[in-house]
Amino acid sequence: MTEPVLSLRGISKRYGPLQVLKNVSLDVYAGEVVALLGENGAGKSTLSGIIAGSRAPSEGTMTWLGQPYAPATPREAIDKGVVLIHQELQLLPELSIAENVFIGRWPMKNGVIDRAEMVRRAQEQLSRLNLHIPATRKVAGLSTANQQLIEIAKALALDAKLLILDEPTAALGGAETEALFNQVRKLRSEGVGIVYISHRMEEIKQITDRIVVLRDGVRVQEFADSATPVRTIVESMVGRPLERMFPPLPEPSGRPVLQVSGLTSPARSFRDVSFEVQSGEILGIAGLVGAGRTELVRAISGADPISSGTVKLNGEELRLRSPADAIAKGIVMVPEDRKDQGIVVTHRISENVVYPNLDMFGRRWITAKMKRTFAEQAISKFGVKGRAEQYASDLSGGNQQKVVIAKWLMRDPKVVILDEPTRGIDVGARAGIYDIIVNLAKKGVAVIVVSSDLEEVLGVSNRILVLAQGKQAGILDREEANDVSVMELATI
Amino acid sequence: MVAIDITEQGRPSGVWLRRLAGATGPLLGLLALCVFLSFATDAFLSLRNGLNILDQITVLGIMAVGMTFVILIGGIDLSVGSVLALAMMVMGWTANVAGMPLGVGIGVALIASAVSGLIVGLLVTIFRVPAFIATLAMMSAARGVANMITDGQQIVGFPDWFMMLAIDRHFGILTATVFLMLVVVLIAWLFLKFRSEGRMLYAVGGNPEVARLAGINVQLVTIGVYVISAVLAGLAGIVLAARLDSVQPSSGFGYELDTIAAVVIGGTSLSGGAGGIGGTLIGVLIIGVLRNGLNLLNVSPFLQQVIIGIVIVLAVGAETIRRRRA
Amino acid sequence: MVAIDITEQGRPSGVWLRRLAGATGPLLGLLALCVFLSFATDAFLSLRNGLNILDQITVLGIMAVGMTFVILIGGIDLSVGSVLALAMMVMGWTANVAGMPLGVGIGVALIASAVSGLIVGLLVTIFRVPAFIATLAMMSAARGVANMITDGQQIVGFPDWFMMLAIDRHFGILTATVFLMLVVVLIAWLFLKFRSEGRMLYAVGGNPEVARLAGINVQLVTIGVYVISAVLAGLAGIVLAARLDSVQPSSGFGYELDTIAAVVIGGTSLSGGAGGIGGTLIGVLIIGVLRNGLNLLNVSPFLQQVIIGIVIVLAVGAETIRRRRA
Amino acid sequence: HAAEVKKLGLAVANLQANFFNQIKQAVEDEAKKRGIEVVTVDAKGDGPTQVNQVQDLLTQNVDALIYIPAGAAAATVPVKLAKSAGIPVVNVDRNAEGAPGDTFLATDSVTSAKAVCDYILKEAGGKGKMVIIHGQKGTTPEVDRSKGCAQSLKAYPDVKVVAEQYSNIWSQDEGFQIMQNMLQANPDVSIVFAQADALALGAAQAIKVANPSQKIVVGGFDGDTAALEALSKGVFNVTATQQTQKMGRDAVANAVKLVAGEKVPPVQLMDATLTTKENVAGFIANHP
Ligand SMILES: Nc1ncnc2c1ncn2[C@@H]1O[C@H](COP(=O)(O)OP(=O)(O)OP(=O)(O)O)[C@@H](O)[C@H]1O
Ligand SMILES: Nc1ncnc2c1ncn2[C@@H]1O[C@H](COP(=O)(O)OP(=O)(O)OP(=O)(O)O)[C@@H](O)[C@H]1O
Ligand SMILES: [Mg+2]
Ligand SMILES: [Mg+2]
Repeated sequence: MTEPVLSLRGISKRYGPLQVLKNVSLDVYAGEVVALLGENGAGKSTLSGIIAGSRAPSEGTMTWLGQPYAPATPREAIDKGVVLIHQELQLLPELSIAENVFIGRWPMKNGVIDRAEMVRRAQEQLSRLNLHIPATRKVAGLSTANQQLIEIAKALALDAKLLILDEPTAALGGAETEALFNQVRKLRSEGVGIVYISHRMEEIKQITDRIVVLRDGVRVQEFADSATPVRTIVESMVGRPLERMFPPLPEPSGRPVLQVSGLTSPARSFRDVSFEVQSGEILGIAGLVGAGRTELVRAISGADPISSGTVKLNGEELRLRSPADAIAKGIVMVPEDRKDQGIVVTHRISENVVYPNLDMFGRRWITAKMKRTFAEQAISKFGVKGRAEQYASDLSGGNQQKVVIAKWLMRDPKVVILDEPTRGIDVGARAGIYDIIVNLAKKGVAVIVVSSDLEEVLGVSNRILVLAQGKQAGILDREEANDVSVMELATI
Repeated sequence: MVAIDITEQGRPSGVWLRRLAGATGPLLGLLALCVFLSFATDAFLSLRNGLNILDQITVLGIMAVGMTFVILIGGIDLSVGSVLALAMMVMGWTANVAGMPLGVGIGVALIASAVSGLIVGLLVTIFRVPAFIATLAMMSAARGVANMITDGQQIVGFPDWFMMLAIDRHFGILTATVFLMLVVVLIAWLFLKFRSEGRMLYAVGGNPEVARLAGINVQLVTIGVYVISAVLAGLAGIVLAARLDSVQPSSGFGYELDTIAAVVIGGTSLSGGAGGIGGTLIGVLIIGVLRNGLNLLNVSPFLQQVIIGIVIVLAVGAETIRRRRA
Repeated sequence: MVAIDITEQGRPSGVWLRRLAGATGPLLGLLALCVFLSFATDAFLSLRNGLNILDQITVLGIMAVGMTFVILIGGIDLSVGSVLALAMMVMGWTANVAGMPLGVGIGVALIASAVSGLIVGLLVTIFRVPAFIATLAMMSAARGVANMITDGQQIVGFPDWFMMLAIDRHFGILTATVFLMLVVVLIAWLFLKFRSEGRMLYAVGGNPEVARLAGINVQLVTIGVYVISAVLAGLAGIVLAARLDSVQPSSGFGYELDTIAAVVIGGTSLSGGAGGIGGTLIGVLIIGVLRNGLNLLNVSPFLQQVIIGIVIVLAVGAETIRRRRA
Repeated sequence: HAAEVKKLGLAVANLQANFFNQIKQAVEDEAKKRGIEVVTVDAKGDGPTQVNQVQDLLTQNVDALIYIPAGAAAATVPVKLAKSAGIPVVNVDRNAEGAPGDTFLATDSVTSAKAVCDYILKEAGGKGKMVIIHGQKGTTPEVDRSKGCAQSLKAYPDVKVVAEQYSNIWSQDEGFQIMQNMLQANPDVSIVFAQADALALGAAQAIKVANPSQKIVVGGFDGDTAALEALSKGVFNVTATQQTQKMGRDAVANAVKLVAGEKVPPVQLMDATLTTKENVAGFIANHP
C-alpha cells in the first residue's frame, strides 16, 4: 500500500466538560477494510461523524488524498467521496424508496427529476443487496431490517472513495449480512477504502483486514491481522479479561407461566402459534427477517391486536387490549426499535426510566430527587455509561439500549420479552445483558428472547421456537438446537 | 425484584434558574421589560399597577394553563376562545333567561365546556382527526352555538356578588378572580411537576408510541387534556363575565392565538414533551406587561403592533443567544 | 437467497386516487358536498356559480400554495394575512400617494413582502426562533407597518385596467386573477413534484437532520420557503386590491387560520414532509364551496358556523375511516 | 318598471356587533310583515368575504340588496356588482365614495357625537381632565365620532384631553383594559368619551374597580340593548341611541320603493337621540 486516502492526526472532541475523543490518529488506505472497534460510548460514531463532516472536531487535522481536509457540512464530504452509513436509520418514511436512495442528488433530465431513471437505478442497488421490493414503495411500514438495507443502498448509490459503515448489520439477519458483505468485498476490490464498525466479532473476522480499537476515546491498539483471537481483541476493547460470553442456564421449574395457543394476527403475519414458557425458562424465538417474530411478541405484550387464539398467564386467560393491560399483569417487552418505541430521545434518562414505572410511585408526589435516585439505581445496576440527568440523545446507541432494558427491570415482571436485546451492544456489555437475562430466569421469571443473532439465541435459550413466514416451524430443545437445525426450520 | 429507593437523597438540586427549563431567555426578557418600563413611566412601578396587570392577565392566564397541557402532549387547541364564549352564553342563559340561580348557571357552563372538550378529545383519539382540524372545527361550531343561544345578543345584569368577584380586592390586594387564577396555576404546576399523571403528559408528548408501550393510556390522557383545556376555557369565560358584568357571544374572539403565543413564548415546545407552567406564567406576564406598558407609555396603536412583534422575538430569541454562549 | 418479501411487494401502484396521497378522504368529502348542493339548490350547479367560486377562492388559493410549502418543511406561517395587508398598502401608497405607475407599485409591494419573508426566514434559521413565534411577531409587526403607512386609512381609486383584472371574464370564462391563481397552482405543483428543489422540501420536512446529512442546505431551503410564502401572500394582496378596487390596512385579518386550514384539510401534515398542492387545492375548494353553498342555501349565519365545523371534521375524518377499512 | 320585491339580500358587516345585529333583526321583522324573504349573510367584519357573499346573493337572484359595508371603510365592489346585475342597493351606515348605493341610510354621527360630548363636558362642569377611547383607528365611525367630539371640545378650553387610545375590535374587554391603564397613568381623570357603548361599559367597569375619589362622567355611543339597561342603572351617563329599528324598517321600505321604480333621496341621515337615565326607559321598552 502507498499513500493513505484518509489520515487523521490528533483528533479530539469535547462536549462541554466531557472528552469523547482524545488525540486519535488513523490512516485508511484504498482497497482495505479497517475495523473500528470499541465498547459502547468509546467514540466510534463520533469519529465517523467527524470524518463525514456532520460534526466538527475540537482539535486535530485530517488529510484527504494528500490535501488538508476539514468538511464543514456533510455535503462537502459526500462531494469528495466520503460516505457514512449512520448508526441510526436516516430515512424519510413518507418518501419512496427510490427517492430515499438518491436523496438530495436525484437524477435529473431537462431540469426535472428523471423518475424512471431514479427508480431503475434504485432497483438495481436494491437487487445488489438481494432486496426485491418495488423501489416506488413508501419507506413507512418497512421492517427495520429492510430499512437498514435501504440505508446501505443509499450509500452504495453514491460514488464513494471511502465508505464508513457504522453498525450496518445490527438489525440484519445472516442472509442480509452476507449480501452486504458481498458488496463490501466488491467495493474493496474496486479500491474503495472502508471503515467497518460492528459489535459482532464473527463478522470482523470475515470481512476486515485490519483492526483498530478505541477505548474511552483513546486509540488503544491496532491488530494488523484479523486472524487475531477474538478473546485478545475483546480484552483490548474492554480493558480487562473477559471470562465467558454466555452464563450457564438455570433449569426451568416445569411450572408453565405463559401459555400461548393458536395465536393469529389480523394481518396473518403470524398464524396459529402455540407454545408455553415455564417459570425460570428462557425461550428463544428465531427466524429469518420478516418471519413475524416481532409481530408475535408485540401481540403477546398487548401492543398489537390478535384475531384469534389465547394468551394465558398462570392459567388465567388474558384480554390484552393495550400494553397497559399486559404490564399490569406482569408481561413486559423491550421493543426492537429503541428510537421510535423504546426511549424518548429528547428526554432525560431519569424521565425515561420512570415512565413505565409511574404506577410504582402510586399517589405519591414524584420529586426530581426521587426520579434521579430511582434512575441512578437502574443505570448503575446495568452499567449504563451516563448520568441520570443526561438526555437520552446524548448517549451512545448501546447505552440507550441498556436504558431501555433497565427501565423495565425496575419492576417485578412475571414475563419478560426482549426483542433483539443486544442490537448495537458491545461484547462486554452483551455478556452483562446475558447475565441479566439468566438472572431473571433464575428468579423464576419466564423470559422470551427474539434475536436475529443465531449465536445469541443458541447461547441463552433453553428452547428455541422457530418461525418461518409467520408459521410455527417447530420448537427445538437445547440439545437438538444448532445453526443447521434452526436454519433448516427457518427456511422451509 | 429491585427495591425502589425513593428516599430523598442525591446531589444538591439544580440552580433555581434551571427549574424554568427553556424559559430563562423569556424570563430575562420579562425582567428587562419591567426595568425599562419602570424608568420610562412613573405609572408602571406601583402596587396598584401590578394588581391591574394581574387583573388583566386573569383570563389569559387561566386559558394558558389548559393550553400548556395541550401543547405538552403535542396537541393544539384553537377552540378555547369559542368555548369561552359558549360557556359565558350558557351561564348567562341559564341564569338570566331560564331564571335559575347563577351558581347553577356556572355549573352548566362548565359542563358545556367539558362536553366540547370531550368531543374534541374523541375526534382526536378515536377518529384520528388532527388536533388542529378538530379544534378548528370546534372553534367554528362552538362560536355558532354561542351565537344561537341569544341570536347574537348579549346578556347583562348578574347578581352583585358575582361582579364583586372581579372587583373586590380582598385585604386591598387580590380579587377572587385573580386568586382563582393563581390557584389554577399553582395546582397545574404541582400536578405537572409531581404527579404521575402530570409526568404522563410529558411522556405522551415526547413520543406517544413509547408512552403507549410503557403502559400509559395515551388516548385517555389525550381526551383528559382536551377536557381540561376546555373546562379551563369555560372557567376563563366565567371570570370574564364577572369582570364585564355581561356575557356576549363575540367574547374571546382571537384569544386562541394569544394563548398559544403565551405558552410558546414561555418555552413550551409546539412539538410536545418539553416545557411547563412556570414558563407559561412568564409568557402570560410578558404579554400582559407589554400591553399594559405600551398603553401607559401612550404609544400609538399601530406602533404598538410593531413593538409587540419585536419584543416577542427578542424575548424568545434571547434564549437562543443565551444557549449559544453557554 | 433471501426470499422475496411478499408483504412488502405493495399493492398495485399507480391507482389514480393514490396520487392525492392523504387527500382522498377530503376529495370524497368535496364531491359529496357538491352532489348534495346540486340537489339542494338550483343556484349551485351552474357555470356562473362555478366561476364565482373560482373568483372567491383566488386569494385563499394563492396564499395556500405558499402555506403548503411552509407546512411541508414542518413550519407554519401566521404572518400571511398581515403581509397581504402590507403589500396592499405599499402598492397603494407607491401608486396613489407617491404617484408612481401602478406597475412599479406592484413591484415594490412584492419586494416588501419578500423582505418580510426573508426576515422570518433568518429569524427561524439563524436565530432559531420557532416558526410559530417568528411569524406571530411578523404578523403583529407587518400589520403595524401596514397601518402606519396611511395612519389606518384606506386608499381608493386605481386605474381601470387594474380592477378589470378581477372582473373581466376573458372568453366569458376566466378573469386574469383566477388565471393567475391557476398558473401559480400549476407551477407549484410541477415544482414540488418534479424539481429537485421541490423534493428537498419533503426531505427537510420529513427530517431536517436526515436532509442535512444528505447534503441538503436546510437553512437555505427554509429561508427560501418563507420568502416564497410571503411573496405569494403579497401577490394575493394585489389580487385582493384588484378585486376590491381599494386597499386597506385591516385586510386579511384572520386569513392565516383559513389558509392553514385549507392546507391541512387537503392532507398536508402539520408535522411536515407529507402532502402536496393537489390536496391543498381540494382543501381550498372545500372551504370555498362550503361557504358559497351555505349562502345559497340561505342558512342563517350562526348556523353556518356550526355546519362549517361539522363538515370540516367530516371531510378530514373520512380519510381515517377510509384508511381503517383498507 | 314597477316590480315587486320577493327576495331581499341583506349583507351585514358583522353580526357580533349589537348595532348591526339590531338592524338585521329589524330588517327581518319588517320583511316578514311584508311577506318578503330575506337572505342574510354575515361578513364577520371582512371586506373581501362580503364581496363573495354579495356575489352569492346575486346568484340567488335577489330583487334588491341592503348593504351594510364591512371592513374599515366601505368597499365599492359590492355596489358595482349589484348595479351591473341591475339590482338596486340600499346602503346602511356606510357609503363608499366612488360607488354610492341608490340610497344611503345612516346616523349623522358627527352631530350626534358632538351632542354626547356637549352633554358630558357640561355635566363635568366644563373643566377637568378628559380621556377618549376611540374605536378602531381609521374606520369611518371612528373618524366621524372623533370629529364631532372635537367640535364640542372647542367650546370648552378648560377641558384638557390627557390621553387618547384606540380599540381594535370595539369590545367591552378592550374598553376595560384601556380605561384601567388610563386611570393608572392619569388617576385624576373626570371625563370619558368612549366611541361605542361596549367601550363605555368596559370603561365604567374599570372605573368601578379602581374606585376613584372623584366623580367620572362617561359617555358612549350607539344605544346597544345592554347599554340602555346599564344606563338606567346609572352605570354610565349618556349615549346616543341610533335608530336601528327605523333604519331596518326604512331599508326595507326604500328597497321596495326602488324596485318599484320610485325615486328616493340619495342620502337619508337620521339623528341619534341623546339618551340619559331620564329618558332611557322609553327606549328600553321600544327601541327606536
Ligand atoms: N451531543 C452530545 N453531547 C454530549 N455527549 C455526547 C454527545 N454525543 C455523544 N456523546 C457522548 O460521546 C460518547 C461517545 O459516543 P459515540 O456515539 O461516539 O459512541 P460509540 O462508540 O459509537 O458507541 P456505540 O457502540 O454505543 O454506538 C458517549 O459517551 C456519548 O454519551
Ligand atoms: N409497520 C408495518 N407495516 C407494514 N408491514 C410491516 C410493519 N412492520 C412489519 N411489517 C412486515 O411484517 C412482516 C413481519 O415483520 P416482523 O418485523 O415481525 O419480522 P421479524 O421476524 O421480527 O423480523 P425483523 O424484526 O428481524 O425484521 C414483515 O414482512 C414486515 O415487513
Ligand atoms: Mg455508535
Ligand atoms: Mg423483529
